[in-house]
Amino acid sequence: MPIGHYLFLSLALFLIGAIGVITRRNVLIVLMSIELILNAVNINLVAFSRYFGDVAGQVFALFIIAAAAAEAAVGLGIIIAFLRNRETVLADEMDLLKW
Amino acid sequence: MPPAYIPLLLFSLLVLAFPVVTLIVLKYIRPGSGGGPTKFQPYEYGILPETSASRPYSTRFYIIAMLFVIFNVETVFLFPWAVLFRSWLAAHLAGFALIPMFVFLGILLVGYVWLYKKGAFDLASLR
Amino acid sequence: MLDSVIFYFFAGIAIVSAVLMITRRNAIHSAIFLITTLLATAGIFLQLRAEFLFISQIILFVGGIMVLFIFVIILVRLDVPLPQVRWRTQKWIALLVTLAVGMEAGVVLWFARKIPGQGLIFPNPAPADKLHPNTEELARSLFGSYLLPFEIASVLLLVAMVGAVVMAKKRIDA
Amino acid sequence: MSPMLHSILAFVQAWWVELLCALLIVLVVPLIAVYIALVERKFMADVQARPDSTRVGPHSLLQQIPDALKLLFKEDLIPANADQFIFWFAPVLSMTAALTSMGAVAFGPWFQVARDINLGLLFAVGVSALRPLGIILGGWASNNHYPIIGALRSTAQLISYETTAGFALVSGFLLAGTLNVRAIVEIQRTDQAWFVFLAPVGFFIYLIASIVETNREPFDLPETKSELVAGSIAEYGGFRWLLYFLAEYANRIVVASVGTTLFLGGWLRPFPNVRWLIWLDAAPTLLLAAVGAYCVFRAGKQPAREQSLFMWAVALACFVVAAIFALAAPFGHLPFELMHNGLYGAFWLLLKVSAYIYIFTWLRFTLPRFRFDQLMRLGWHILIPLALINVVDVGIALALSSEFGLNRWLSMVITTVATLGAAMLLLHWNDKYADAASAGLLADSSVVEGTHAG
Repeated sequence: MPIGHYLFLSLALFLIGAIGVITRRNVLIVLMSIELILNAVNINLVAFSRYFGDVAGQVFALFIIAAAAAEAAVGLGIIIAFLRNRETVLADEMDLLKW
Repeated sequence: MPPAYIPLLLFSLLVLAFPVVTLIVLKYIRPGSGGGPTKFQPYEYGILPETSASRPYSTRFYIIAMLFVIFNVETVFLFPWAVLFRSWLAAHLAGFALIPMFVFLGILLVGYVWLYKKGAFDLASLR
Repeated sequence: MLDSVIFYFFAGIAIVSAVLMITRRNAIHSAIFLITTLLATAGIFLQLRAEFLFISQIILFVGGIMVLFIFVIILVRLDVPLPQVRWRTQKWIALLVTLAVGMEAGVVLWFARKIPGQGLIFPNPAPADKLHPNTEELARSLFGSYLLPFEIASVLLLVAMVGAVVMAKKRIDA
Repeated sequence: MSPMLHSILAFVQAWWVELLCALLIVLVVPLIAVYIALVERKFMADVQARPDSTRVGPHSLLQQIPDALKLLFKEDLIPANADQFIFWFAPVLSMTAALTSMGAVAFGPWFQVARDINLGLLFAVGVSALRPLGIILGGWASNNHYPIIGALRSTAQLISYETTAGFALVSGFLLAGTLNVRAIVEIQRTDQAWFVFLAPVGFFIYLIASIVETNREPFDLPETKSELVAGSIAEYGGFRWLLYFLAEYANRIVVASVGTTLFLGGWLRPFPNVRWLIWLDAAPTLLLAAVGAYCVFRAGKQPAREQSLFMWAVALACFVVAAIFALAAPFGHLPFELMHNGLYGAFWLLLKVSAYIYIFTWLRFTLPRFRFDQLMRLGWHILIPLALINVVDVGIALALSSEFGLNRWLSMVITTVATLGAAMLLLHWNDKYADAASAGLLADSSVVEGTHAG
């Protein structure tokens, strides 16, 4: 099976994630879409690692998962702090840089 | 797919099928039920609930889950280290085996001590 | 043969549940479909012989990050459907732009698949034994060439830990 | 023959042990779970000095069958406000995660679904990580205060101690140097020590974490029947409840098997390298023969004729199985060798797993329940740093014995003493901290309730 199959799958997941980020109002679903995008990137890395026979891609996928964990922790912390002060989770109502 | 995982894949499908099939089959052979709408109210000691269950819960649960995610990443980094440890020792590279992990854990220890002082682990008095 | 069947099985699940994820109105349903996508992706990692990554995807992404998401959804009462009203025009423009970018990347991929020597043609994977004791190989690489990123990852985790606690504990009287 | 059929046949020929094992797990584990529950009831009655049910079958051994049938045919009630899809999905997820993680557990050297996979034990640990999802989704889908509070508490407890268990397992993997189940057990044979003796603190931490992870008393906060009805599964009844129940007992078996494999020598008999203890290899045969002899002895004393016939039948069955065990031993041929190694290994492994689960039950009826904040403090303030220190100390001990030629046992004793000293220090700090915090604690009424408006 040529590597293109994996690349198309990764592209499709990336685009779905991008559409989710752009069109959804609920900030949590936006964050989840970002996780989906990171996941799509991981598929690319692992597929190339398999086809090159080099394990470095998997190491970087592991780092990306760690980064996704950090991102989720901080992002959700921001959402909780925001909710406390503004009582909203809709992206288009988050219109102040500083509150 | 590594070949050793194929039985495992079949096994997980079988395991998934077990509750699903049983639920569906039982739906058709189970005796029917009666009773009015009160029967389907949430069980709260016989008192009808006045509010929806989605009221705000404490954010301390968020702190627990967040710390879990961070520490879990640490665990996952520890597993490959533990697997290679003995082969490093066999090559007499004990310093090389121990020092990177000491640095890794040391950096996180700083965070742990900071959180301890800050009271983040004191999950009972957190607001 | 079997390999491609397994790949298409997992890829189908991943794409369908990803689409469902961004279209659900209830955030918990979205989370469940994201979990399904992540599990299917883990299956694809396994199919690509990245065994350790398969299990870290399950432990970290599904068992860690998604639990955190569901916690927050329940804690901040997002588990009720939200109206999706404003942003009508912006939505269509955004969709159009995204699809254009996607088409572009797809076209590039499609035409590059047959050009030899362009770096995109890998009809067959490398021999399986190159990655064979997967955990050991990954560990050798992680603690060899990528030791510095590994230590920096711990700094990243430290910063995330501190930042998240500061964020969640902050209270401003407005 | 069509090529499709041919390849399927070849596949079955190559993997028949694994497939058979998969089928057996799905069929037998629910039965074992149900009978663990029966043993627990008997044990509880014994501790509380009262008789248990005695009616259905001899010693009410058949009691669980009508109970299970009742649950199967009970009315399937979904509350009106519940989320139908997730209410359906959550117990299935719990059950699937629990049973799938059993695939990596080796019941003896031959009986394992995932034989010689690179991940080995880590597969069982990883798939168990899906457990909190099943609980929290089930609690949320019920749309009721009690299940949601129960689910939040339960998940918080599970995830806190999952990290602890992970660190404790790392200390075992350090000693083994591999994740593969068979290799782990073999190393415990060649090293001439179960890892529980080399990393006692690690095993102790894993034991505590595994009790917490299976929601047993004294850590059964998610259920707390007097406060939260039945925790996250209060709205579940009938077969869905049965699924949660089976998942919980399957989890118990999984954590016990993982602990046994990594720390208690897996399927090795006690002292596998001591020559004069070789008669222990015959223990399963002797044990079965002894049970048979006892049945023959009791058969004459039964009041009714059916009862004595039943005893004769049990004795006969015991003798036949013992004869199979005994006859399998001397032959070196493959089917006999498989049966011999497999059955003997399975015997010792299951004996150890049963002992492990028995400890769970024992603690359940002897210790009072922890409070939620006590549980969290034990995990985050004491066990997690202690587990990390333990990992570092085990690493140092291994390095000491390989680099400086120190005796392995001496270095282990030194580092274990160091770990215990660290534990004392942590406890001391925590006591001081708790004293300082207790004044504020008592003023806060939300502590015990478990919820507080953010």
